[in-house]
Amino acid sequence: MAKIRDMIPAFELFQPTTVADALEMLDEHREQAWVLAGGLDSFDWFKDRVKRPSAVVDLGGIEELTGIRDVENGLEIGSMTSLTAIERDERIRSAYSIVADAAQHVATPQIRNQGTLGGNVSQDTRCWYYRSGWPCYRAGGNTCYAAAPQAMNREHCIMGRSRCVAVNPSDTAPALIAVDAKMIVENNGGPSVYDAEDFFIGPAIDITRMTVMEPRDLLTRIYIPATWANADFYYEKIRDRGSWDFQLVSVAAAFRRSGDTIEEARIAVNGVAPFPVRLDAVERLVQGTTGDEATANAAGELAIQGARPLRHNEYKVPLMRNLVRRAVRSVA
Amino acid sequence: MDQAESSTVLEQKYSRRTFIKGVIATGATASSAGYLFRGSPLLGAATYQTATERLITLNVNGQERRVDVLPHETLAMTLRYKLGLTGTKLGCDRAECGACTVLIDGVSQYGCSMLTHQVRGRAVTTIEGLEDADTGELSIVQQAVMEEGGFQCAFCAPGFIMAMTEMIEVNPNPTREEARIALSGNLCRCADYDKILTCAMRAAELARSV
Amino acid sequence: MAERLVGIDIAPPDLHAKITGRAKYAEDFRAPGMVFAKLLLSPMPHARVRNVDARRALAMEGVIGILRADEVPSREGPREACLTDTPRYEGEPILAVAAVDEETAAAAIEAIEIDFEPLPFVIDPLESLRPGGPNAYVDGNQFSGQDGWSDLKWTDADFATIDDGGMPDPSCPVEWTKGDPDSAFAESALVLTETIVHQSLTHHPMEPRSNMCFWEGDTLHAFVSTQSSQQTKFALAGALDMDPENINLVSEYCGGGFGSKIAGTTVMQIPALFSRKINRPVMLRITRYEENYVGRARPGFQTWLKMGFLESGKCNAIDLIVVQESGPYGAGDFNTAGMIADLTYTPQNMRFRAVSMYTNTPPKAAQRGPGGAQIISMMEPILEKAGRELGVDRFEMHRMNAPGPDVEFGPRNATLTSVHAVEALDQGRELFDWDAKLAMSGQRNGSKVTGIGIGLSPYTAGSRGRDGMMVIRPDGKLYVHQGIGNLGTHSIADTARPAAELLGYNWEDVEIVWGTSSRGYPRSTVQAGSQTTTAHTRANHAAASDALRKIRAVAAATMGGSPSAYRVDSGRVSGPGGTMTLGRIAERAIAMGGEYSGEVLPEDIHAQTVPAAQMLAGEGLMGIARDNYGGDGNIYSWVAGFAMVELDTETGVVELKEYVGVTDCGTVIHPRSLGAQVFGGSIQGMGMAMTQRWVFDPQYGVPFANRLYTARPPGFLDIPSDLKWGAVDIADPQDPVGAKGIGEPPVGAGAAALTCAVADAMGGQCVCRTPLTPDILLAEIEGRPIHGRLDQHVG
Amino acid sequence: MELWRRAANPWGQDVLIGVSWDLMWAAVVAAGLFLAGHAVWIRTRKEEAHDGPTDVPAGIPEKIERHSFAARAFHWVMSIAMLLLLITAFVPVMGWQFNWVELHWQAGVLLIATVVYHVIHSIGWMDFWSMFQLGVSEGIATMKHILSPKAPAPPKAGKYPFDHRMYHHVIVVVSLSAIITGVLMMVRIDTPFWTRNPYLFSDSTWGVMYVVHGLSGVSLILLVASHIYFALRPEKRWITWSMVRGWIDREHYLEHFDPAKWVVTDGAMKSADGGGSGAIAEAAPSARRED
Repeated sequence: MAKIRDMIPAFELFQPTTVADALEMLDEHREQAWVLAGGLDSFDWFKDRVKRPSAVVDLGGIEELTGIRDVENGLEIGSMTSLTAIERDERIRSAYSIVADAAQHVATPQIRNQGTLGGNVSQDTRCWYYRSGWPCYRAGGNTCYAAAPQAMNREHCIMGRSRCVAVNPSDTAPALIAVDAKMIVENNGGPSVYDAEDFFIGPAIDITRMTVMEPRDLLTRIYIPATWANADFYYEKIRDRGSWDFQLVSVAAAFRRSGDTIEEARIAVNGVAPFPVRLDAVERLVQGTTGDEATANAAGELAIQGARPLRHNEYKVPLMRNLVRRAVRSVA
Repeated sequence: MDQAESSTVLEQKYSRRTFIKGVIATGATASSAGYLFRGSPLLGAATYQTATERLITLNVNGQERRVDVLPHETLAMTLRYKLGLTGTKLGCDRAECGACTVLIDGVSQYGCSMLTHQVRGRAVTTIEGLEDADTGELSIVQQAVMEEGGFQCAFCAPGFIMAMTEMIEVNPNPTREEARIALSGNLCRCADYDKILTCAMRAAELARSV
Repeated sequence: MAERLVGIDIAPPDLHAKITGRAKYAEDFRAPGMVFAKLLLSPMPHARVRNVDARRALAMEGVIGILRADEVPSREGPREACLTDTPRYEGEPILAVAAVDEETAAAAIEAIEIDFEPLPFVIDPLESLRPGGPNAYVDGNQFSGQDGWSDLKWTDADFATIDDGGMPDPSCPVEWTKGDPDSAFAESALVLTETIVHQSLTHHPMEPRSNMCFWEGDTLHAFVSTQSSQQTKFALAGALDMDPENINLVSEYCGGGFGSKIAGTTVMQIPALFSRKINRPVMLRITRYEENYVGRARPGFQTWLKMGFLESGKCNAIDLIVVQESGPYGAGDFNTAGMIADLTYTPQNMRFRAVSMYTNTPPKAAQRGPGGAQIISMMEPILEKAGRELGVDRFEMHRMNAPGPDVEFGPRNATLTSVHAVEALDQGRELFDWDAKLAMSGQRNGSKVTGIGIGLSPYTAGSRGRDGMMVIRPDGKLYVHQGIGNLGTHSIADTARPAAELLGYNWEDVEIVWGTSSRGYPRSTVQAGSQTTTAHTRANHAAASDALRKIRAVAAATMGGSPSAYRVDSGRVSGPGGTMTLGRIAERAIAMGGEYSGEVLPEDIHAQTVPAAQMLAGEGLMGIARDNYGGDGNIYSWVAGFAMVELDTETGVVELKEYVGVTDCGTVIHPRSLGAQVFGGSIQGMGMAMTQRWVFDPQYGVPFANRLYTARPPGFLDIPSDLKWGAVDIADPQDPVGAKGIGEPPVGAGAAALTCAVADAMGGQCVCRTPLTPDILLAEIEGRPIHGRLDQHVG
Repeated sequence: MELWRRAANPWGQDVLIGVSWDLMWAAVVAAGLFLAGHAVWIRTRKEEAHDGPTDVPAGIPEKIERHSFAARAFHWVMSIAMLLLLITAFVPVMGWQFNWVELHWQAGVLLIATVVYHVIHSIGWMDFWSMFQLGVSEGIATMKHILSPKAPAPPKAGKYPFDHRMYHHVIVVVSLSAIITGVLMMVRIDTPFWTRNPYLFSDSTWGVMYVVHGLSGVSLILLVASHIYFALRPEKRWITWSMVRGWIDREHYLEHFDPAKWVVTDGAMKSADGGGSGAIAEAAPSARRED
């Protein structure tokens, strides 16, 4: 079939106003349903005519999914809250600035105006082989084109691969892991709560998805516990251009200190694996230190242990090492 | 199942839900201004009835416009091909250039990357809506651009001007750096960025003096 | 006294339309009964269509028709047709389907069953030069009009040298030598030999090349996106083999071209032919995705460079081999590259070899500073490297090697009308504060290192014009008929300014006539190669001189006295017999007829001007003339770019801090617009040096950087926060106005200033590859380059 | 039900990419139906009493070596490999996701190693031809007996009865096609042995390979399921035990085998240490004579 781009194929549009209705629609249409949040990822898929859902459920009209609320011991962010709202929210800026910072690093102002936190963490990978509609593993085929010896894989993963070598593109994902956020996923069976780092899954677990969410699921809220409020944060995203571009590698870190000593740390890196990687070993390493140069260097080296670059992405190994170093150094 | 029947079933099925109810188009009649889209029977195998009504009212540039909109139609297409508002440009149709930037309730968004049905009940402002409808007086941003001789090929201009319009509302006293960030969702291939920035700063200045 | 019009800022007359959404670009036009065409693009980089079964598509409701390759003009050899059954790049249009709406057309395209026979293809031109390597065409990889196809391969010995990192010694289709390079190298104090790769990159004008056409009897109304107007009409007429006077070409605005829409586009033939076939107006909306393919790209270079220097820093010899990635239909950048190298470094001894290789990649075309921008951004860092090694100040390196007024360059010892490169450098040195910045070079702030660099870039900036045509109508206004295009450079208005000034007009009384060919255009140059400013200030000046002569003659005939005693100013002509408004003069000219009202035309005007002039005859006083000002030598402009960057050695990220561009482009007509051109061109060059790319999957020959976010043109946050520009502002002596164009040279200057500054921040290490993205720089810093030295299309 | 999975390759050509997973489910269902059917069928079937051994040759030991240690080791290692292969191939498709590729190819390597070992071993040390006797009449008799309990029982077999031989042959064909395609497919993944090259063959050739591999895999679901089923059936357990212990007892020997075709002499157990070749080597000529 000849390839046509930039024409959205027809679908049914549902615009529920409650979560319950949305869930029912998803239940009804199962694999044929598509959840539309901000839509920036969705429209790309539609316009490429690679994904052709028959029923699109637009969450834009569900008020209960929007907004940032103070809840007991933390903040709750509705999954449909725009990235701009997060970027500008005073509570987030003061206590969880890393989340605002990460949101601010997303694409462009217009995309942040429209894009949502839920959409940002749920978006699909940007592997260009996969996005071109090639029949790769992730698309149900029998090969990974990006890992072929001659393939163009500058933006692909250096760890966590399992047949597929794509990376998670989300800017906010590592920040949410750093603040130990919880993702509340609902379906008709009720809500489930996932730690942010468990929300994202690799191809070993399911090669066709980036998160735990299955077709009937909806990410409704993101809860940020107060445990990491006002910690020392570090966020950095390396990209080719100052706007639009997805990360090559990004790092998000939270440190809780007593005096000069790091009591506890949470560090996550994105752009290096099919899922944002939480660096548990590095966190243990830096605990009890002051984030001095030697620790930072050791942390960097530890972070890249086991990295297996592809032909064109070996640079990500030192880049990841250096970003982890910088994150740790930022404390000192 | 013929279409009329299926739509009835759909209506019944979802009637208890809080839909915005209305006429569900059942025929193949294309919109009279439907340059781009037509009725569903032509769309190959996927001939769905939509749960959203097709004939909707949009608030565009302060006017209520009645328009027949398919479920999968983007706002930029509706504006350009159904409402004749060709000032909103399609540079990439992929949220990658900003030429289609419009204001939705005063917030800048890419018209190419939202469904028209998503802006029902919200105020859409396009480049055509910036001038005073009665006097033809240019908006502050437009005046600033005139003064500074902004833009080269200007295909990006409508988008930039919409982004500037939002900027002077949100941050009437921007630094050049802040203005740069505010406008970073718009691409200019002539790379007339310096002059555009000067226009934006001038616009903010004019806005402050009003 | 009328205002001076040259050298001041005047908002272009079309700005109001542009900022209110009224400006109509090609895709903004609608016609009753208009249908939409969609293209079926080749999925393979090289193939032959074996069979097309469109029955299912044509049976769909709303489908109007199909246009196949055998219904469009085609030419022998490596020439592009608007539709083809032997596609030579992935994305080449095979056929078009028209339907009542775009969605139906798309569905119809998807319903077409088409069978392709895949053919061998080549993406990296070096592969085609390897013994036994694939060719982009079935019949070979070189074509000449006389001898047809041949197969050029370099020897195994050449490739053994190349694979060892050396400079091969191949024979090339293009070769020229000046002086005695071999002896000169022997005398050099320093010889640098480098392998440099310059990427190919897409033009990506903001407006994709959409077009709409319909027929009214034998007349074709074509709404196209084009850089040039008058010449595009003739190009389209030529392609369709029809009488140009039967075409009404509408191109009021053009959303950028940068060389990719010089005389229109190839795809503009599709709606023209299709609408004739189905007798309905046809809109061909080109999407950004399609623009990636049917749009154009700058050819990439793979280059071996040997540069010899005397102790003083003077370059005394250059040996340059360029392999050009030319796409399926060729490009001429490599020729210019050799000329520019010789001009910029004045080595006296030079050997240039080049081979243009057909590849199965999207077509290449001139892109702002074609050939020059590439070679400057590649060679300037080598020049600065030599300065470092010889202990000569880098600024002095540029200055001492820059040409003076007597320069002769290229194989035929071309000369220049004027050159003030040294003055541009000197002014830039002041504006940038080179000496203070030099002290900052190499300074480290945490992981960040400051680097500074200079790029000196020449390019052709003008040609002798053809015809100018203007009419003073009874309303007293001056109507300047501009056959050039309106692509955003403001030349549509600015080239009329010296003419209006000569006629003593105030700007508000000048009307620019452009955009619709039925309004009458004189023969004009193509709007490309920065020719327009020179050519059309000259042509319009000639026409204004003609008008002035006629005004005086009419005044004298009406009021008495000698024509030479009459002066024009502010819409009036005054002399011994009294004063008349130019509106009255126009009326008198109409009454007098003959040459005054254009009933009799000068004999030396172009045949293409005649019908337009005849159409306007009798409507006022006509100034019409050919540019006979003459002149010797080539017209070149210069930009000296100075950049300061900060390189983060832990991430490879380069932040552009400051940029200064100073130009030698003759008389400054429109300062603000000139500044915009200097910055715009420089930033395009920065994008070329730092971010933009084409990437192909080598297995399938399919490009990936086919979206803006993957092709990465520079955005607002990628430009220096501090930009300054200046101009030498010395009139070109061989020109009545003295203005030279400016579009091309800043690209090389911006790119080279950056490649030099990055090399400086790297401690003098040249990466010798573009774009200098963080991955490439970090890999270099880590000492583990991630690409082969000669790899093309990576990143 | 779909038979194949097809996709548009990067050039838009329609190519096979494998068997439909419907076939996997079909195989699972078919295996279940077969097993259940057989279990019911065998219950309802009234087996005519066999004639007891008429003529007991002299020197038949109490325990008769049937599978040497080497042969048993092969069998069990191979079965582990096979089960691993099947699990890693199909369980992820059924919904339980894990990193199966490495396990799959490693199990495949193990399978290949056991097969190579088996081929060499069987040619060099086992009664190679006893497995490859045609036994048409035996086959016909066996089939008749299966179809009707009234039909006379087939003549007693040599070491490997007809059904064993047939199963073996089918397994050989199916496994070899899986192995050959599997080995070629290993070119497409990263292993310590080479850099992957997914483009060694054209997309369509690969597609055929995937289909063959998939069909083999699906067939193996059936074959392995029925094999395990029969191994677990009460009336066959003595054979299963022989694959564990190495020997069968005299009664089973005399009941199921023709001593003329599977010649067993005293001391067979001892020869197990030496590869158990004594008895088998002598049996070979008689086996050939049979046909």
